[in-house]
Amino acid sequence: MDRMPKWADVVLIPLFSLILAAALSALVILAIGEDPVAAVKLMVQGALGSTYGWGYTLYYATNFMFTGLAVAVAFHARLFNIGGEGQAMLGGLGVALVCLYIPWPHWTLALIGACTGAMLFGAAWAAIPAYLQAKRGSHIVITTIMFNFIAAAVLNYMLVNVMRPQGSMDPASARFPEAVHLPTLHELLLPLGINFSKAAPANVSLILAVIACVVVWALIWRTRLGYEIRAYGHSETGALYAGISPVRITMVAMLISGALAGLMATNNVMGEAERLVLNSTEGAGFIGIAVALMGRSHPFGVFLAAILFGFLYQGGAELALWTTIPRELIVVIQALVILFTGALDNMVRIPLERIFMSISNRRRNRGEPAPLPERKPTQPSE
Amino acid sequence: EPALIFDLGGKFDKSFNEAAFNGAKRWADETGGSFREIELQSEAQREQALRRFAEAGANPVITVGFAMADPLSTVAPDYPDTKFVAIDVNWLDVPNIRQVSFAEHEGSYLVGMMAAMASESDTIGFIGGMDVPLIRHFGCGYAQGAKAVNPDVQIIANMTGTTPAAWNDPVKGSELTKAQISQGADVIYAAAGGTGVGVLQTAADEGILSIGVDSNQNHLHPGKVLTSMLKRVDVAVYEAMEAGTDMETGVFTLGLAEEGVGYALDENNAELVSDEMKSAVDQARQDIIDGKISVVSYYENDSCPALNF
Amino acid sequence: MDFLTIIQVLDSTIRLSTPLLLACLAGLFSERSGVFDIGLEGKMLIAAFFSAAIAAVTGSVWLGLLAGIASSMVLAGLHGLASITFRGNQLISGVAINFLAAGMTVLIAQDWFQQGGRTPSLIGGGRFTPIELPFASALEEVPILGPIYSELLSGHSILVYFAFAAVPATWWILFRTRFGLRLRAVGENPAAVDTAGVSVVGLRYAAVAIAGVLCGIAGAYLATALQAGFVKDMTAGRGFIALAALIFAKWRPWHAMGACLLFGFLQAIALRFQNIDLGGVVIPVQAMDALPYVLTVVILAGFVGKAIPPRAGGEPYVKER
Amino acid sequence: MTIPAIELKGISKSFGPVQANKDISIRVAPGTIHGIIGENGAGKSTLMSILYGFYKADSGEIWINGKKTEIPDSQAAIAAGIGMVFQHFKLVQNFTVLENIILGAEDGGLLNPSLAKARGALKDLADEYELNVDPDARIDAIGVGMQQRVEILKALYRQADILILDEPTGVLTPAEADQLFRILHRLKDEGKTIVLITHKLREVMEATDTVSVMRRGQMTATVKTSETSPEQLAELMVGRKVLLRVDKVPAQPGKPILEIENLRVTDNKGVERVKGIDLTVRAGEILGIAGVAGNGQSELLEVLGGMREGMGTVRVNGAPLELSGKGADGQARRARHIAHVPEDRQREGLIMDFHAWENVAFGYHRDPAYRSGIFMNNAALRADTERKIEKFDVRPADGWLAAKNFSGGNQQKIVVAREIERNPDLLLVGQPTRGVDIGAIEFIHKQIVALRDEGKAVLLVSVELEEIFGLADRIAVMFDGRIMGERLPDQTNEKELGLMMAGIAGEAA
Ligand SMILES: Nc1ncnc2c1ncn2[C@@H]1O[C@H](COP(=O)(O)OP(=O)(O)OP(=O)(O)O)[C@@H](O)[C@H]1O
Ligand SMILES: Nc1ncnc2c1ncn2[C@@H]1O[C@H](COP(=O)(O)OP(=O)(O)OP(=O)(O)O)[C@@H](O)[C@H]1O
Ligand SMILES: [Mg+2]
Ligand SMILES: [Mg+2]
Repeated sequence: MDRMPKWADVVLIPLFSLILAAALSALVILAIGEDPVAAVKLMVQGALGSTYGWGYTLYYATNFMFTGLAVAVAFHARLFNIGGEGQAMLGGLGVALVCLYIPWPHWTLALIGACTGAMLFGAAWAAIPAYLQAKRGSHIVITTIMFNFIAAAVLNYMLVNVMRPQGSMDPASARFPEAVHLPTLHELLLPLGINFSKAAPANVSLILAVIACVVVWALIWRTRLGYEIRAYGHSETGALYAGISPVRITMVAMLISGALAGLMATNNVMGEAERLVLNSTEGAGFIGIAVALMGRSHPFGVFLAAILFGFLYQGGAELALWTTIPRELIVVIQALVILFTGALDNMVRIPLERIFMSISNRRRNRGEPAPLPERKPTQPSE
Repeated sequence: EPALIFDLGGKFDKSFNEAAFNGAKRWADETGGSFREIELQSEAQREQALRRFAEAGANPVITVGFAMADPLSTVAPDYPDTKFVAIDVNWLDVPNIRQVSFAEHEGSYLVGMMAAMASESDTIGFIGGMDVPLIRHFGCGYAQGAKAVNPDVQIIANMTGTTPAAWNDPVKGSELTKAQISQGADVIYAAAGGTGVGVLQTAADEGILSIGVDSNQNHLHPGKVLTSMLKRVDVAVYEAMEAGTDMETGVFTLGLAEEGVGYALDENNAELVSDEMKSAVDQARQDIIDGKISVVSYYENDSCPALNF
Repeated sequence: MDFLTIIQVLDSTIRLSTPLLLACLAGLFSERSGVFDIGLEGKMLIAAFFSAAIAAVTGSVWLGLLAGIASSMVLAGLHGLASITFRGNQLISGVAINFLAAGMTVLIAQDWFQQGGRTPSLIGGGRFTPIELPFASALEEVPILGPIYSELLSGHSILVYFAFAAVPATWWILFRTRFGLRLRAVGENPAAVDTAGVSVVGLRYAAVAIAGVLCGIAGAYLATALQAGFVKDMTAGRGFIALAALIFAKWRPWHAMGACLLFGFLQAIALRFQNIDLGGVVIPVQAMDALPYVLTVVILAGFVGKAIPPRAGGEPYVKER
Repeated sequence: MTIPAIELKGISKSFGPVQANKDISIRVAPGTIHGIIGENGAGKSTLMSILYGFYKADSGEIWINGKKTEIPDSQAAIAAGIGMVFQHFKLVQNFTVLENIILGAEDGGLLNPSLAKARGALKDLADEYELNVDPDARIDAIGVGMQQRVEILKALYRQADILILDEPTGVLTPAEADQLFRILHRLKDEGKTIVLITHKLREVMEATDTVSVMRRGQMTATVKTSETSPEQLAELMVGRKVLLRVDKVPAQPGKPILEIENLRVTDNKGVERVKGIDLTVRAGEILGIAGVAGNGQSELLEVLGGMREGMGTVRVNGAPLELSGKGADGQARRARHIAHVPEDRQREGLIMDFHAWENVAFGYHRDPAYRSGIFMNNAALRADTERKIEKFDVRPADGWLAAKNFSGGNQQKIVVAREIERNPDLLLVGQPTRGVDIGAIEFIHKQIVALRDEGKAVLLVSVELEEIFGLADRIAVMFDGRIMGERLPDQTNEKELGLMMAGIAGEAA
């Protein structure tokens, strides 16, 4: 019973929304006395014009994929996990402990260990809010916000008082040993004859993130657990009827969510910084909320939205490098993108629907058969 | 063409990034030269900015803040023909880096003395931004200076928080100031970036003295700011730009002797600084330079003899 | 802890609670009408900036206040457009508004004042000054009650008194007026309001606009009463704490005041007591810093039951049978 | 002819590609009760919503009392003297009755004067029409019957002359329904005009003066009630002959399948809702539980279905059933071959946003048949769905449609198909035909009887006495958490059961 072909919904609407956001951004750039065309060129060139740019874009995108997936999984169980930031911080702690205190012979093993550490710590940080929600009804939005603050304090304590090498000024852990350094895309692609930029931080975690997208997709739409998570998310009374335990689903969904957020640390801590620094998450947990919402909680949507935000981050960096445009401009552009693609999408959808309606009406009036309604193999919620 | 990389705080942090910017601007104004700059937005951009500027032929590439040490140690060797400047760093072993660090504890020692002398309640305060070793380093020198003047002086030390938001929370700075005032403090030293704006403001409102940091902040509330602990990042940047590609590399520590740190005296605080105060502080300055007084650095064994954190 | 310290901590509590309270009441109006609002932070921030900027330029804090309110209402209108008119996702809209405010304030400030995203410091008539309640200094000497009156109750800016007066006013509006009845109804069951011949859209816009006004005042309070100017990101997460307080208070005005006072109190305590030395064991400053948040969780887990939001909250109103 | 109270001329309305109303014209004489019947999705509710200004017609005119009237919104409808009681009540759950009544019809900016005035008016209305309600009760604390009175009072308080009721008896007990019709007649005698949408032909025959039949968005006939018969109406509605009585052979009860001893259930608020009951259901029989809603039947079903904890002894096939703790959830029940058609299909039985095929597995999603390795075997599930859709004649026959896009009757068919096709030993059924059109009712009843005839036990809970009489082989009446007594359908009558349901007669079985 769709009013509009599915492809228009999936392709045209985001596209027009993005164009609107871009147009407004251009106005902002004009207003501060810069040239929007040059700025866009710089951003596109800088973020997508070279393997170097791609390397950074994908690096940021990897972070956002993990945190976006984390938020998305919880969303399917109708849980609003604002705690991705804290869970990712703790994931970083897990990775750092694993990398620093276990002598790994090879990065592959270290990566497995780091993943385990990251997921355990991230999940543990989600477990308490989850438990309180499930058992005591404490609102998960508040508890996860609080746990972000608490995570920052824990991390600060660990770095300043425990893990900082003696006499170092930097509130950061020691550098991880050489053996646990993750291969970058450069090293991964060289054997394939592709000369990817050496300097960019995108690394094997990207593959991990893509795998995570696929796994989350399979989990949500192909497994019984995913079925139960979605059912619970849509109707709590329904879940009760079907014998799906609300406590169990709340816990499991949040643990998965926390583990995914924690996994981000393989990218920024292990892959890029190769040590744990204070501000390692840099708000990626919050960007994850926007990414999940824009991606409509579907892993593929999350994937695309993450790349879009990666592009904005890297394009923005290039803009900051070569112009005097303040870095806050990028924040404004991000805001406009979120606003138009996420919240004001009906502003595009409604007129577009009308256009499609009148086309199909005209066709009907000429006696042609209307196109068959599209079938949707998977329908993301939200 | 030189390039300047600001740390995450942004170039207008009213603190050391801004000082670096001022130094660069002075150089540009005086020589008519131009420089590239970037305000970092994320950790990953550190290395990126270094490489991009180096590849674009910028020389020297000047970085501000200890957090650049780690990326510099990996990037600098890749560009042996480019010279880098690392401000607030002194422990790297790379030939083409000029490492400039400041003896903040020495400068803080002097303002600590002034605080103790100006205090009538024998209670003085210290308000740091995010709780990191560097800020403890400031506080530690401050406490030693105060104790040197008056062994009985009470030092109330507070940190604003544990997240980067602690650098930009003037409201919390105000409340901390009020709390310290109510505990008797009548001179407060703020080493807290944007949060310090709130500290200085509230101190002025409540009629007590404050001490600024990094740049000369005396003018913010004339007659209300006792002095400012100067950290001449601007000079370091200026000199690096001036030297250009001929710049000497190696480790440079700028202390009192090098005039890298000091205290500010201008028309805004002339009336607050008595002759007695001035002579005592100048004497101590000389003694530190001569090695007669040794100010313990917090970094030496991650603790402070005069203050508990 | 001696009596004066208690007074001072409570005094600090009042100052720290005020922005939370205003934002919390803003959220209360909005969410009671069924429009979730995680953009409190952004609205406060933009109001903080414009109030400071206009106060700095004109020298009048009242003009500043108006400008702050107006700017906050513009963002509120945007939220309304997205979540009421275009039935978009209210959470996304709120997130976007927070980003927008964070970016725009600094961008405009830099373009306008060239002081690195700050406004010039406010002087003289550019700030709200403390109000001495009558006889405050005369009563100071009276034991117990004297300090409570002259230190704790007196000497705040007018916006503080406004904020606390807004609590009974909010209660009265919500529970004693026609507007309040309709507002609560539209947050619970918009179809009931619609079929009763009242405009759902109009009510929700009204609620969102009130939220804009209150956030505007909260922002102006931060920049022109507590501080003397705008510094980037100066709201420092207070919008989120206000949101937490709102849920904590289960969307009720008096409870909102209690929750905000509690959060303010916990922050005041944490600011006042750092590095507590408990007989040799020094509690690290980080622990004190995290204390308000830990206590919030403990209180939530221990004493506050399930918080049930307004039933139609977060859902755009689409007519159905 | 007198000027019609309502005249609709050429009303058309479409929702996207669906044309809900096609060129509909109708006249309703003043001071009459006018019935509108039609299958699920025929467009009845849409038409009335247009009249009430809730939807806007694409084309057509509305004339009220001989005057052409624009009704762009509900405000205009109210001003024109129209009141509507929606199928799904439009009440604010956590408001009091009084607050709901004045909402939108307040007298001034302040509440208290309005409330005081409404309190007075309410008393007058209550006296006049026997519409007693507690003005200070909260809506979520009163039963549906009472809620409906509030809706009627809302309309009367706004001085409606035209009252539209959309399926008003769907959730009422017979006694409540009787009272409703008494009230409607009184209103009619006062000169008010009433439009009544219903699926129950008996009500049409008893209460209305004229009846219009809708089919697929069109008005197919309008006849005088006195000149028609239920059979004719049914045929007009569905387009074929419909069996209005359930056709079944006498039961052949076998061994006991479900044995309940001294079952007690306490609800979330700590109130005891089931106060020690004993029941037995045998293989090959349908035990019907009659009773006014809210007397513990729901809780009984929920305990048996694993949705709620209880105390006492329950055996199924001779083995005891866990009543609390881990083994007492819906999964465990299904493992014991207990199937459950819940009372509320939309909140419990289905996930409204899931595709039909996903709903076909709901509750059985852990079944090995739907599994392949660690994944769900969606292909098998979809094949299974196609079979069920065909066998149960679910319309539209599209497994990809979301449950919410099916009409109530077809939603119910999906649930019934899912539960019956498991071939359970015991089937629990709650309100199987609530709000379902007669075509679908006929079908669902047939399926339940067929299951019985295969020798399965069925426990049926319904507030429709007609349904109980039609289906049950044995009737137990529940009142206030207790069984008032058991009867055989051919040895009792509605009157006796009605008294037992009111707790007046009968002895413990
Ligand atoms: N809000 C809506 N959006 C889309 N389509 C709708 C909507 N409301 C009704 N329809 C369409 O209008 C048609 C008529 O629906 P309507 O609710 O009027 O039927 P009805 O006769 O009242 O059915 P029932 O007996 O089940 O109440 C339906 O087939 C449906 O497709
Ligand atoms: N959102 C929608 N979009 C399109 N069609 C819809 C929508 N909702 C319902 N329908 C259609 O409306 C018709 C009637 O559905 P409706 O919800 O009125 O069922 P119902 O019989 O009223 O159920 P009940 O009587 O139990 O409430 C169905 O044919 C269904 O396909
Ligand atoms: Mg219906
Ligand atoms: Mg209907």
